[in-house]
Amino acid sequence: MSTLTAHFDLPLDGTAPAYARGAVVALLGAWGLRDRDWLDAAMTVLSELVSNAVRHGGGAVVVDVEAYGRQVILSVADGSSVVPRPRRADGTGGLGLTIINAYTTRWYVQSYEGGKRVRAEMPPCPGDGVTAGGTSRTEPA
Amino acid sequence: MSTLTAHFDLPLDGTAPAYARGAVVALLGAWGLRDRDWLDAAMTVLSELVSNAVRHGGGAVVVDVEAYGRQVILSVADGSSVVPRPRRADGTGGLGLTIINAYTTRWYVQSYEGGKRVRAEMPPCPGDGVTAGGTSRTEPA
Amino acid sequence: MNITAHRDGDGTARLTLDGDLDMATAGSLDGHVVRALTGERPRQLVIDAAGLSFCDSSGIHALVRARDTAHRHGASFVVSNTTGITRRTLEITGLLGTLTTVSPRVTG
Amino acid sequence: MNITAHRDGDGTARLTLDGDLDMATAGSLDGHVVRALTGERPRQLVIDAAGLSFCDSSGIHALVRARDTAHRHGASFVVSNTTGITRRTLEITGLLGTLTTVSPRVTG
Ligand SMILES: Nc1ncnc2c1ncn2[C@@H]1O[C@H](COP(=O)(O)OP(=O)(O)O)[C@@H](O)[C@H]1O
Ligand SMILES: Nc1ncnc2c1ncn2[C@@H]1O[C@H](COP(=O)(O)OP(=O)(O)O)[C@@H](O)[C@H]1O
Repeated sequence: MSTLTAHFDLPLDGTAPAYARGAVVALLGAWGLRDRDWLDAAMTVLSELVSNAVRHGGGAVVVDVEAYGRQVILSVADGSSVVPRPRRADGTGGLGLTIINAYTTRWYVQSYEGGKRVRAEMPPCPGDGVTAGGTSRTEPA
Repeated sequence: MSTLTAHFDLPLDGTAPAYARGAVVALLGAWGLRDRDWLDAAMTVLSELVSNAVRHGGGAVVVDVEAYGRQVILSVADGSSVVPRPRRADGTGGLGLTIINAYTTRWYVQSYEGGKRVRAEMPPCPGDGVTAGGTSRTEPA
Repeated sequence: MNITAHRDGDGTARLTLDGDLDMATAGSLDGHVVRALTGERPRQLVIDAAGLSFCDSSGIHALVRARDTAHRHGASFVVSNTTGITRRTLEITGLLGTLTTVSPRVTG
Repeated sequence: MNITAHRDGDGTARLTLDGDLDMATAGSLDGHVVRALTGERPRQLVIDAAGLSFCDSSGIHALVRARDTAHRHGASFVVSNTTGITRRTLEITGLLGTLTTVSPRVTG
Protein backbone atom coordinates (compact mmCIF):
# COMPACT_ATOMS: atom_id res chain seq x y z
CA MET A 1 0.00 0.00 0.00
CA SER A 2 1.41 3.36 -0.98
CA THR A 3 1.57 6.45 1.18
CA LEU A 4 1.39 9.79 -0.59
CA THR A 5 1.44 13.18 1.08
CA ALA A 6 1.06 16.86 0.31
CA HIS A 7 1.66 19.86 2.54
CA PHE A 8 1.13 23.51 1.66
CA ASP A 9 0.65 27.01 3.05
CA LEU A 10 -2.40 29.14 2.37
CA PRO A 11 -2.67 32.88 2.92
CA LEU A 12 -5.67 34.15 4.93
CA ASP A 13 -7.89 35.11 2.06
CA GLY A 14 -11.49 34.65 1.00
CA THR A 15 -10.32 32.86 -2.12
CA ALA A 16 -8.28 30.31 -0.12
CA PRO A 17 -11.05 27.65 -0.04
CA ALA A 18 -11.50 27.70 -3.82
CA TYR A 19 -7.79 27.57 -4.59
CA ALA A 20 -7.30 24.83 -1.97
CA ARG A 21 -10.02 22.77 -3.66
CA GLY A 22 -8.36 23.29 -7.03
CA ALA A 23 -4.96 22.19 -5.73
CA VAL A 24 -6.21 19.19 -3.75
CA VAL A 25 -8.53 17.84 -6.44
CA ALA A 26 -5.53 17.82 -8.81
CA LEU A 27 -3.30 16.12 -6.23
CA LEU A 28 -5.90 13.45 -5.48
CA GLY A 29 -6.31 12.97 -9.23
CA ALA A 30 -2.56 12.49 -9.60
CA TRP A 31 -2.78 9.88 -6.86
CA GLY A 32 -5.44 7.96 -8.76
CA LEU A 33 -8.30 9.03 -6.46
CA ARG A 34 -10.81 10.15 -9.07
CA ASP A 35 -14.27 8.98 -8.02
CA ARG A 36 -16.48 12.00 -8.76
CA ASP A 37 -18.91 11.69 -5.81
CA TRP A 38 -16.13 10.96 -3.34
CA LEU A 39 -14.09 13.92 -4.62
CA ASP A 40 -17.13 16.19 -4.30
CA ALA A 41 -17.56 15.17 -0.66
CA ALA A 42 -13.83 15.52 0.05
CA MET A 43 -13.79 18.99 -1.54
CA THR A 44 -16.77 20.02 0.57
CA VAL A 45 -15.00 18.92 3.75
CA LEU A 46 -11.79 20.69 2.70
CA SER A 47 -13.72 23.85 1.86
CA GLU A 48 -15.38 23.86 5.31
CA LEU A 49 -12.04 23.32 7.07
CA VAL A 50 -10.25 26.07 5.14
CA SER A 51 -13.18 28.49 5.44
CA ASN A 52 -13.21 27.96 9.21
CA ALA A 53 -9.45 28.47 9.43
CA VAL A 54 -9.73 31.75 7.49
CA ARG A 55 -12.85 32.92 9.36
CA HIS A 56 -12.13 31.84 12.94
CA GLY A 57 -8.52 30.64 13.06
CA GLY A 58 -6.17 33.24 11.71
CA GLY A 59 -2.42 33.04 11.68
CA ALA A 60 -0.73 30.65 9.27
CA VAL A 61 -3.06 28.23 7.50
CA VAL A 62 -1.43 24.95 6.54
CA VAL A 63 -3.08 22.12 4.62
CA ASP A 64 -1.93 18.49 4.78
CA VAL A 65 -3.29 15.70 2.62
CA GLU A 66 -2.30 12.10 3.32
CA ALA A 67 -3.35 9.08 1.29
CA TYR A 68 -2.76 5.56 2.61
CA GLY A 69 -3.86 3.60 -0.41
CA ARG A 70 -7.41 4.85 -0.97
CA GLN A 71 -7.78 6.12 2.61
CA VAL A 72 -7.43 9.91 2.83
CA ILE A 73 -6.96 12.31 5.73
CA LEU A 74 -7.41 16.04 5.16
CA SER A 75 -5.89 18.34 7.80
CA VAL A 76 -6.06 22.09 8.11
CA ALA A 77 -4.04 23.92 10.74
CA ASP A 78 -4.46 27.50 11.87
CA GLY A 79 -2.95 29.84 14.43
CA SER A 80 -5.81 29.78 16.96
CA SER A 81 -5.88 27.28 19.81
CA VAL A 82 -9.68 27.62 20.11
CA VAL A 83 -11.31 24.24 19.51
CA PRO A 84 -14.25 24.28 17.03
CA ARG A 85 -17.58 23.55 18.71
CA PRO A 86 -20.88 22.94 16.93
CA ARG A 87 -23.23 25.89 17.28
CA ARG A 88 -26.87 26.36 16.35
CA ALA A 89 -27.10 27.35 12.68
CA ASP A 90 -28.45 30.76 11.77
CA GLY A 91 -28.29 32.99 8.69
CA THR A 92 -24.57 33.64 9.16
CA GLY A 93 -23.14 30.22 9.92
CA GLY A 94 -23.15 27.07 11.96
CA LEU A 95 -23.53 24.36 9.31
CA GLY A 96 -19.83 23.68 8.68
CA LEU A 97 -19.26 21.10 11.42
CA THR A 98 -22.55 19.35 10.56
CA ILE A 99 -21.31 18.89 7.01
CA ILE A 100 -17.85 17.76 8.13
CA ASN A 101 -19.53 15.24 10.44
CA ALA A 102 -21.68 13.84 7.66
CA TYR A 103 -18.96 13.39 5.04
CA THR A 104 -16.14 12.06 7.24
CA THR A 105 -15.74 8.82 9.16
CA ARG A 106 -14.33 10.88 12.04
CA TRP A 107 -12.65 14.21 12.73
CA TYR A 108 -10.69 15.52 15.66
CA VAL A 109 -8.52 18.40 16.78
CA GLN A 110 -4.80 18.28 17.57
CA SER A 111 -2.62 21.01 18.98
CA TYR A 112 -0.22 22.21 16.32
CA GLU A 113 2.60 24.77 16.53
CA GLY A 114 0.90 27.10 19.01
CA GLY A 115 -2.43 26.76 17.21
CA LYS A 116 -4.44 23.69 16.31
CA ARG A 117 -5.03 21.33 13.47
CA VAL A 118 -8.37 19.81 12.50
CA ARG A 119 -7.97 16.36 10.96
CA ALA A 120 -10.79 14.87 8.89
CA GLU A 121 -10.74 11.21 7.86
CA MET A 122 -12.67 10.48 4.67
CA PRO A 123 -14.25 7.09 3.92
CA PRO A 124 -12.10 5.17 1.40
CA CYS A 125 -12.29 6.41 -2.19
CA PRO A 126 -14.14 3.87 -4.39
CA GLY A 127 -12.42 2.33 -7.41
CA ASP A 128 -8.82 1.40 -8.04
CA GLY A 129 -6.35 3.78 -9.63
CA VAL A 130 -2.64 4.49 -9.60
CA THR A 131 -0.52 3.69 -6.61
CA ALA A 132 3.04 4.92 -6.18
CA GLY A 133 3.96 2.35 -8.84
CA GLY A 134 1.65 3.97 -11.34
CA THR A 135 -0.58 2.26 -13.84
CA SER A 136 -3.71 4.30 -14.51
CA ARG A 137 -3.82 6.19 -17.79
CA THR A 138 -6.95 8.20 -17.05
CA GLU A 139 -6.54 11.64 -18.50
CA PRO A 140 -6.86 14.62 -16.16
CA ALA A 141 -9.97 16.72 -16.69
CA MET B 1 8.19 39.47 2.61
CA SER B 2 6.24 36.28 2.99
CA THR B 3 7.55 32.79 2.42
CA LEU B 4 5.05 30.19 1.26
CA THR B 5 5.83 26.58 0.48
CA ALA B 6 4.23 23.45 -0.91
CA HIS B 7 5.56 19.91 -1.01
CA PHE B 8 3.88 16.88 -2.55
CA ASP B 9 4.42 13.36 -3.88
CA LEU B 10 3.60 12.30 -7.43
CA PRO B 11 3.25 8.74 -8.66
CA LEU B 12 5.23 7.74 -11.77
CA ASP B 13 2.50 8.17 -14.33
CA GLY B 14 2.03 9.76 -17.72
CA THR B 15 -0.67 11.99 -16.29
CA ALA B 16 1.62 13.32 -13.53
CA PRO B 17 2.70 16.47 -15.47
CA ALA B 18 -0.91 17.54 -16.12
CA TYR B 19 -2.06 16.97 -12.54
CA ALA B 20 1.08 18.68 -11.22
CA ARG B 21 0.31 21.73 -13.37
CA GLY B 22 -3.28 21.74 -12.08
CA ALA B 23 -2.17 21.59 -8.45
CA VAL B 24 0.62 24.16 -8.74
CA VAL B 25 -1.34 26.71 -10.75
CA ALA B 26 -3.99 26.63 -7.99
CA LEU B 27 -1.36 26.96 -5.24
CA LEU B 28 0.33 29.89 -6.99
CA GLY B 29 -3.11 31.45 -7.45
CA ALA B 30 -3.79 31.07 -3.73
CA TRP B 31 -0.49 32.81 -3.10
CA GLY B 32 -1.52 35.78 -5.25
CA LEU B 33 0.76 34.86 -8.16
CA ARG B 34 -1.72 35.14 -11.01
CA ASP B 35 0.00 36.78 -13.98
CA ARG B 36 -1.21 34.72 -16.95
CA ASP B 37 2.01 34.81 -19.05
CA TRP B 38 4.23 34.15 -16.06
CA LEU B 39 2.03 31.22 -14.95
CA ASP B 40 2.14 29.78 -18.47
CA ALA B 41 5.95 29.86 -18.42
CA ALA B 42 6.09 28.42 -14.88
CA MET B 43 3.70 25.61 -15.85
CA THR B 44 5.84 24.82 -18.89
CA VAL B 45 8.96 24.55 -16.74
CA LEU B 46 7.12 22.40 -14.18
CA SER B 47 5.78 20.15 -16.92
CA GLU B 48 9.29 19.61 -18.34
CA LEU B 49 10.71 18.83 -14.89
CA VAL B 50 7.97 16.35 -14.01
CA SER B 51 8.02 14.74 -17.48
CA ASN B 52 11.77 14.22 -17.16
CA ALA B 53 11.41 12.75 -13.66
CA VAL B 54 8.78 10.30 -14.91
CA ARG B 55 10.67 9.47 -18.13
CA HIS B 56 14.28 9.34 -16.96
CA GLY B 57 14.27 9.55 -13.17
CA GLY B 58 12.02 6.91 -11.68
CA GLY B 59 11.61 6.18 -7.99
CA ALA B 60 9.68 8.63 -5.87
CA VAL B 61 8.84 11.93 -7.54
CA VAL B 62 8.53 14.86 -5.14
CA VAL B 63 7.58 18.41 -6.08
CA ASP B 64 8.48 21.46 -4.00
CA VAL B 65 7.27 24.98 -4.66
CA GLU B 66 8.70 27.90 -2.71
CA ALA B 67 7.62 31.53 -3.01
CA TYR B 68 9.68 34.31 -1.42
CA GLY B 69 7.37 37.22 -2.13
CA ARG B 70 6.96 37.05 -5.91
CA GLN B 71 10.14 35.00 -6.43
CA VAL B 72 9.39 31.33 -7.08
CA ILE B 73 11.52 28.20 -7.13
CA LEU B 74 10.11 25.00 -8.59
CA SER B 75 11.90 21.78 -7.61
CA VAL B 76 11.30 18.23 -8.76
CA ALA B 77 13.13 15.32 -7.16
CA ASP B 78 13.40 11.78 -8.48
CA GLY B 79 15.10 8.54 -7.52
CA SER B 80 17.90 8.64 -10.12
CA SER B 81 21.26 10.20 -9.36
CA VAL B 82 21.92 10.75 -13.09
CA VAL B 83 22.36 14.46 -13.78
CA PRO B 84 20.33 15.81 -16.76
CA ARG B 85 22.52 16.85 -19.68
CA PRO B 86 21.36 18.69 -22.79
CA ARG B 87 21.24 16.44 -25.83
CA ARG B 88 20.67 17.16 -29.51
CA ALA B 89 16.92 17.27 -30.18
CA ASP B 90 15.36 14.68 -32.45
CA GLY B 91 11.83 13.41 -33.04
CA THR B 92 11.70 11.74 -29.64
CA GLY B 93 13.10 14.36 -27.28
CA GLY B 94 15.85 16.75 -26.34
CA LEU B 95 14.01 20.09 -26.11
CA GLY B 96 13.13 19.99 -22.42
CA LEU B 97 16.30 21.51 -21.02
CA THR B 98 16.32 24.17 -23.77
CA ILE B 99 12.86 25.24 -22.64
CA ILE B 100 13.79 25.16 -18.95
CA ASN B 101 16.84 27.29 -19.76
CA ALA B 102 14.77 29.87 -21.60
CA TYR B 103 12.03 30.33 -18.99
CA THR B 104 14.15 30.28 -15.79
CA THR B 105 16.73 32.68 -14.46
CA ARG B 106 18.82 29.64 -13.49
CA TRP B 107 18.48 25.96 -12.75
CA TYR B 108 20.75 23.45 -11.06
CA VAL B 109 20.86 19.94 -9.69
CA GLN B 110 21.20 18.93 -6.02
CA SER B 111 21.62 15.48 -4.60
CA TYR B 112 18.47 14.49 -2.72
CA GLU B 113 17.69 11.36 -0.71
CA GLY B 114 19.73 8.95 -2.84
CA GLY B 115 18.47 10.53 -6.05
CA LYS B 116 18.60 14.14 -7.21
CA ARG B 117 16.50 17.25 -7.29
CA VAL B 118 16.36 19.75 -10.14
CA ARG B 119 15.68 23.27 -8.92
CA ALA B 120 14.40 25.92 -11.34
CA GLU B 121 14.28 29.59 -10.35
CA MET B 122 11.64 31.60 -12.17
CA PRO B 123 11.94 35.33 -12.84
CA PRO B 124 9.72 37.28 -10.38
CA CYS B 125 6.00 37.13 -11.08
CA PRO B 126 4.73 40.54 -12.29
CA GLY B 127 1.99 42.36 -10.38
CA ASP B 128 1.18 42.51 -6.70
CA GLY B 129 -1.23 40.11 -5.04
CA VAL B 130 -1.80 38.51 -1.68
CA THR B 131 1.01 37.95 0.75
CA ALA B 132 0.68 35.81 3.88
CA GLY B 133 -1.37 38.71 5.27
CA GLY B 134 -3.89 38.40 2.46
CA THR B 135 -5.63 41.18 0.64
CA SER B 136 -6.37 40.24 -2.94
CA ARG B 137 -9.96 39.37 -3.76
CA THR B 138 -9.37 38.07 -7.26
CA GLU B 139 -11.65 35.14 -7.85
CA PRO B 140 -10.07 31.84 -8.85
CA ALA B 141 -10.71 30.74 -12.43
CA MET C 1 -19.18 32.02 -10.10
CA ASN C 2 -21.26 33.70 -12.75
CA ILE C 3 -24.71 35.01 -11.85
CA THR C 4 -27.18 36.02 -14.55
CA ALA C 5 -30.39 37.88 -13.72
CA HIS C 6 -33.58 37.44 -15.78
CA ARG C 7 -37.03 38.92 -15.33
CA ASP C 8 -39.92 36.79 -16.63
CA GLY C 9 -43.19 38.34 -17.81
CA ASP C 10 -45.16 36.80 -14.92
CA GLY C 11 -43.32 38.75 -12.22
CA THR C 12 -40.63 36.17 -11.55
CA ALA C 13 -37.07 37.30 -10.92
CA ARG C 14 -34.67 34.51 -11.84
CA LEU C 15 -30.99 34.28 -10.85
CA THR C 16 -29.03 31.63 -12.73
CA LEU C 17 -25.90 30.41 -10.95
CA ASP C 18 -22.90 29.06 -12.81
CA GLY C 19 -19.79 27.83 -10.98
CA ASP C 20 -18.85 27.50 -7.31
CA LEU C 21 -20.76 29.12 -4.45
CA ASP C 22 -18.48 29.48 -1.43
CA MET C 23 -16.88 32.05 0.88
CA ALA C 24 -15.44 33.98 -2.08
CA THR C 25 -18.67 34.22 -4.08
CA ALA C 26 -21.50 34.25 -1.51
CA GLY C 27 -21.31 38.05 -1.22
CA SER C 28 -21.90 38.38 -4.93
CA LEU C 29 -25.11 36.34 -4.60
CA ASP C 30 -26.26 38.59 -1.71
CA GLY C 31 -25.81 41.62 -3.98
CA HIS C 32 -27.70 40.07 -6.89
CA VAL C 33 -30.58 39.05 -4.62
CA VAL C 34 -31.05 42.58 -3.31
CA ARG C 35 -30.91 44.05 -6.84
CA ALA C 36 -33.39 41.45 -8.14
CA LEU C 37 -35.91 42.32 -5.41
CA THR C 38 -35.78 46.09 -5.67
CA GLY C 39 -37.02 48.33 -8.46
CA GLU C 40 -39.82 46.47 -10.26
CA ARG C 41 -40.81 44.25 -7.34
CA PRO C 42 -41.12 40.59 -8.37
CA ARG C 43 -43.79 38.24 -7.01
CA GLN C 44 -41.27 35.40 -6.88
CA LEU C 45 -37.52 34.90 -6.71
CA VAL C 46 -36.19 31.71 -8.35
CA ILE C 47 -32.56 30.70 -7.98
CA ASP C 48 -31.67 28.27 -10.76
CA ALA C 49 -28.91 25.99 -9.47
CA ALA C 50 -28.52 23.79 -12.59
CA GLY C 51 -25.07 25.24 -13.28
CA LEU C 52 -23.97 25.25 -9.64
CA SER C 53 -20.90 22.99 -9.56
CA PHE C 54 -20.08 23.37 -5.88
CA CYS C 55 -21.79 24.72 -2.77
CA ASP C 56 -20.49 24.54 0.79
CA SER C 57 -21.99 25.93 4.02
CA SER C 58 -21.05 29.50 3.04
CA GLY C 59 -23.11 28.94 -0.11
CA ILE C 60 -26.02 27.40 1.76
CA HIS C 61 -26.09 30.31 4.19
CA ALA C 62 -26.25 32.68 1.22
CA LEU C 63 -29.26 30.73 -0.11
CA VAL C 64 -30.94 30.95 3.31
CA ARG C 65 -30.29 34.69 3.38
CA ALA C 66 -31.71 34.98 -0.15
CA ARG C 67 -34.90 33.31 1.04
CA ASP C 68 -35.20 35.61 4.06
CA THR C 69 -34.58 38.67 1.88
CA ALA C 70 -37.20 37.53 -0.66
CA HIS C 71 -39.78 37.04 2.08
CA ARG C 72 -38.96 40.43 3.59
CA HIS C 73 -39.64 41.93 0.15
CA GLY C 74 -42.97 40.09 -0.10
CA ALA C 75 -41.75 37.64 -2.76
CA SER C 76 -42.05 33.86 -2.72
CA PHE C 77 -38.80 31.92 -3.02
CA VAL C 78 -37.44 28.67 -4.41
CA VAL C 79 -34.12 27.12 -5.42
CA SER C 80 -34.65 25.01 -8.55
CA ASN C 81 -32.59 22.33 -10.32
CA THR C 82 -30.29 21.34 -7.47
CA THR C 83 -28.12 18.35 -8.40
CA GLY C 84 -25.12 16.35 -7.29
CA ILE C 85 -23.09 17.50 -4.33
CA THR C 86 -25.22 20.62 -3.77
CA ARG C 87 -28.32 18.49 -3.34
CA ARG C 88 -26.52 16.00 -1.08
CA THR C 89 -25.20 18.78 1.14
CA LEU C 90 -28.62 20.45 1.36
CA GLU C 91 -30.06 17.10 2.42
CA ILE C 92 -27.41 16.63 5.10
CA THR C 93 -28.05 20.05 6.58
CA GLY C 94 -31.82 19.45 6.59
CA LEU C 95 -32.44 22.42 4.31
CA LEU C 96 -33.32 20.64 1.06
CA GLY C 97 -37.08 20.85 1.61
CA THR C 98 -36.97 24.38 2.98
CA LEU C 99 -35.07 25.76 0.03
CA THR C 100 -36.34 23.69 -2.89
CA THR C 101 -40.06 23.88 -2.11
CA VAL C 102 -41.70 27.17 -3.08
CA SER C 103 -42.06 29.16 0.10
CA PRO C 104 -45.02 31.53 -0.29
CA ARG C 105 -44.71 35.29 -0.19
CA VAL C 106 -45.65 36.70 3.14
CA THR C 107 -48.47 39.15 2.67
CA GLY C 108 -48.59 41.61 5.54
CA MET D 1 -7.08 17.05 -24.97
CA ASN D 2 -9.79 16.73 -27.57
CA ILE D 3 -8.83 16.12 -31.19
CA THR D 4 -11.39 16.51 -33.98
CA ALA D 5 -10.66 15.35 -37.53
CA HIS D 6 -12.16 17.10 -40.59
CA ARG D 7 -11.68 16.43 -44.28
CA ASP D 8 -12.06 19.49 -46.55
CA GLY D 9 -13.18 19.15 -50.20
CA ASP D 10 -9.79 20.29 -51.52
CA GLY D 11 -7.90 17.29 -50.13
CA THR D 12 -6.94 18.87 -46.81
CA ALA D 13 -7.03 16.78 -43.66
CA ARG D 14 -7.52 19.03 -40.64
CA LEU D 15 -6.94 18.10 -36.99
CA THR D 16 -8.35 20.58 -34.48
CA LEU D 17 -6.71 20.47 -31.06
CA ASP D 18 -8.53 21.48 -27.90
CA GLY D 19 -6.83 21.36 -24.50
CA ASP D 20 -3.32 20.47 -23.33
CA LEU D 21 -0.75 18.66 -25.44
CA ASP D 22 1.80 16.95 -23.19
CA MET D 23 3.19 13.56 -22.22
CA ALA D 24 -0.30 12.19 -21.50
CA THR D 25 -1.89 13.31 -24.78
CA ALA D 26 0.92 13.28 -27.38
CA GLY D 27 0.23 9.62 -28.20
CA SER D 28 -3.36 10.44 -29.04
CA LEU D 29 -2.16 13.05 -31.59
CA ASP D 30 0.21 10.45 -33.13
CA GLY D 31 -2.76 8.13 -33.63
CA HIS D 32 -4.97 10.80 -35.18
CA VAL D 33 -2.18 11.86 -37.55
CA VAL D 34 -1.73 8.33 -38.90
CA ARG D 35 -5.49 7.87 -39.35
CA ALA D 36 -5.82 11.26 -41.09
CA LEU D 37 -3.10 10.34 -43.62
CA THR D 38 -4.29 6.86 -44.50
CA GLY D 39 -7.39 5.83 -46.44
CA GLU D 40 -8.32 8.71 -48.75
CA ARG D 41 -4.85 10.26 -48.92
CA PRO D 42 -4.93 14.03 -48.31
CA ARG D 43 -2.69 16.53 -50.19
CA GLN D 44 -2.19 18.50 -47.00
CA LEU D 45 -2.34 18.00 -43.24
CA VAL D 46 -3.30 21.08 -41.20
CA ILE D 47 -3.13 21.05 -37.41
CA ASP D 48 -5.31 23.82 -36.03
CA ALA D 49 -3.84 24.93 -32.70
CA ALA D 50 -6.35 27.71 -31.90
CA GLY D 51 -7.77 25.70 -28.99
CA LEU D 52 -4.40 24.44 -27.75
CA SER D 53 -4.14 25.78 -24.20
CA PHE D 54 -0.79 24.23 -23.31
CA CYS D 55 2.09 22.56 -25.17
CA ASP D 56 5.40 21.47 -23.68
CA SER D 57 8.32 19.66 -25.33
CA SER D 58 6.41 16.38 -25.44
CA GLY D 59 3.76 18.23 -27.44
CA ILE D 60 6.28 19.90 -29.72
CA HIS D 61 7.91 16.55 -30.46
CA ALA D 62 4.48 15.18 -31.39
CA LEU D 63 4.03 18.09 -33.82
CA VAL D 64 7.48 17.39 -35.33
CA ARG D 65 6.55 13.72 -35.70
CA ALA D 66 3.25 14.75 -37.34
CA ARG D 67 5.18 16.78 -39.90
CA ASP D 68 7.57 13.90 -40.63
CA THR D 69 4.66 11.47 -40.98
CA ALA D 70 2.80 13.86 -43.33
CA HIS D 71 5.86 14.22 -45.54
CA ARG D 72 6.39 10.47 -45.60
CA HIS D 73 2.80 10.14 -46.81
CA GLY D 74 3.39 12.75 -49.54
CA ALA D 75 1.29 15.44 -47.83
CA SER D 76 2.28 19.02 -47.10
CA PHE D 77 2.09 20.11 -43.48
CA VAL D 78 1.40 23.18 -41.37
CA VAL D 79 0.41 24.08 -37.81
CA SER D 80 -2.02 27.01 -37.92
CA ASN D 81 -3.30 29.47 -35.32
CA THR D 82 -0.59 29.08 -32.69
CA THR D 83 -1.01 31.57 -29.86
CA GLY D 84 0.18 32.39 -26.36
CA ILE D 85 2.50 30.04 -24.55
CA THR D 86 2.54 27.50 -27.42
CA ARG D 87 3.85 30.13 -29.81
CA ARG D 88 6.41 31.40 -27.29
CA THR D 89 7.70 27.89 -26.64
CA LEU D 90 7.91 27.11 -30.37
CA GLU D 91 9.93 30.31 -30.81
CA ILE D 92 12.29 29.37 -27.99
CA THR D 93 12.97 25.95 -29.46
CA GLY D 94 13.58 27.43 -32.92
CA LEU D 95 10.72 25.42 -34.43
CA LEU D 96 8.12 28.17 -34.96
CA GLY D 97 9.05 28.75 -38.60
CA THR D 98 9.50 25.07 -39.40
CA LEU D 99 6.09 24.10 -38.08
CA THR D 100 3.94 27.13 -38.90
CA THR D 101 5.09 27.66 -42.49
CA VAL D 102 3.54 25.25 -45.00
CA SER D 103 6.16 22.64 -45.71
CA PRO D 104 5.54 21.27 -49.22
CA ARG D 105 4.69 17.69 -49.90
CA VAL D 106 7.67 15.71 -51.03
CA THR D 107 6.93 14.22 -54.44
CA GLY D 108 9.12 11.23 -55.03
N1 LIG E 1 -10.70 26.83 12.81
C1 LIG E 1 -11.45 27.28 13.84
N2 LIG E 1 -10.88 28.01 14.83
C2 LIG E 1 -11.61 28.47 15.87
N3 LIG E 1 -12.92 28.25 16.00
C3 LIG E 1 -13.55 27.54 15.06
C4 LIG E 1 -12.86 27.00 13.94
N4 LIG E 1 -13.75 26.32 13.18
C5 LIG E 1 -14.94 26.43 13.79
N5 LIG E 1 -14.84 27.15 14.92
C6 LIG E 1 -15.92 27.48 15.87
O1 LIG E 1 -16.93 26.51 15.75
C7 LIG E 1 -18.17 27.12 15.37
C8 LIG E 1 -18.97 26.20 14.47
O2 LIG E 1 -18.30 26.05 13.21
P1 LIG E 1 -19.14 25.77 11.89
O3 LIG E 1 -20.12 24.71 12.18
O4 LIG E 1 -18.18 25.53 10.78
O5 LIG E 1 -19.96 27.10 11.64
P2 LIG E 1 -19.53 28.55 11.16
O6 LIG E 1 -18.07 28.53 10.84
O7 LIG E 1 -20.36 28.77 9.95
O8 LIG E 1 -19.86 29.46 12.29
C9 LIG E 1 -17.78 28.43 14.73
O9 LIG E 1 -18.79 29.39 14.80
C10 LIG E 1 -16.57 28.82 15.55
O10 LIG E 1 -16.94 29.44 16.74
N1 LIG F 1 15.21 13.71 -14.24
C1 LIG F 1 16.18 13.18 -15.04
N2 LIG F 1 16.88 12.10 -14.63
C2 LIG F 1 17.85 11.55 -15.40
N3 LIG F 1 18.19 12.06 -16.60
C3 LIG F 1 17.56 13.13 -17.06
C4 LIG F 1 16.51 13.77 -16.31
N4 LIG F 1 16.05 14.84 -17.02
C5 LIG F 1 16.76 14.86 -18.15
N5 LIG F 1 17.65 13.85 -18.21
C6 LIG F 1 18.62 13.55 -19.28
O1 LIG F 1 18.86 14.74 -20.00
C7 LIG F 1 18.50 14.57 -21.38
C8 LIG F 1 17.95 15.85 -21.95
O2 LIG F 1 16.70 16.17 -21.34
P1 LIG F 1 15.60 17.00 -22.15
O3 LIG F 1 16.27 18.18 -22.79
O4 LIG F 1 14.48 17.30 -21.21
O5 LIG F 1 15.14 16.03 -23.31
P2 LIG F 1 14.26 14.71 -23.30
O6 LIG F 1 13.79 14.46 -21.90
O7 LIG F 1 13.14 15.04 -24.20
O8 LIG F 1 15.17 13.64 -23.82
C9 LIG F 1 17.52 13.41 -21.39
O9 LIG F 1 17.47 12.76 -22.63
C10 LIG F 1 18.04 12.53 -20.28
O10 LIG F 1 19.09 11.73 -20.74
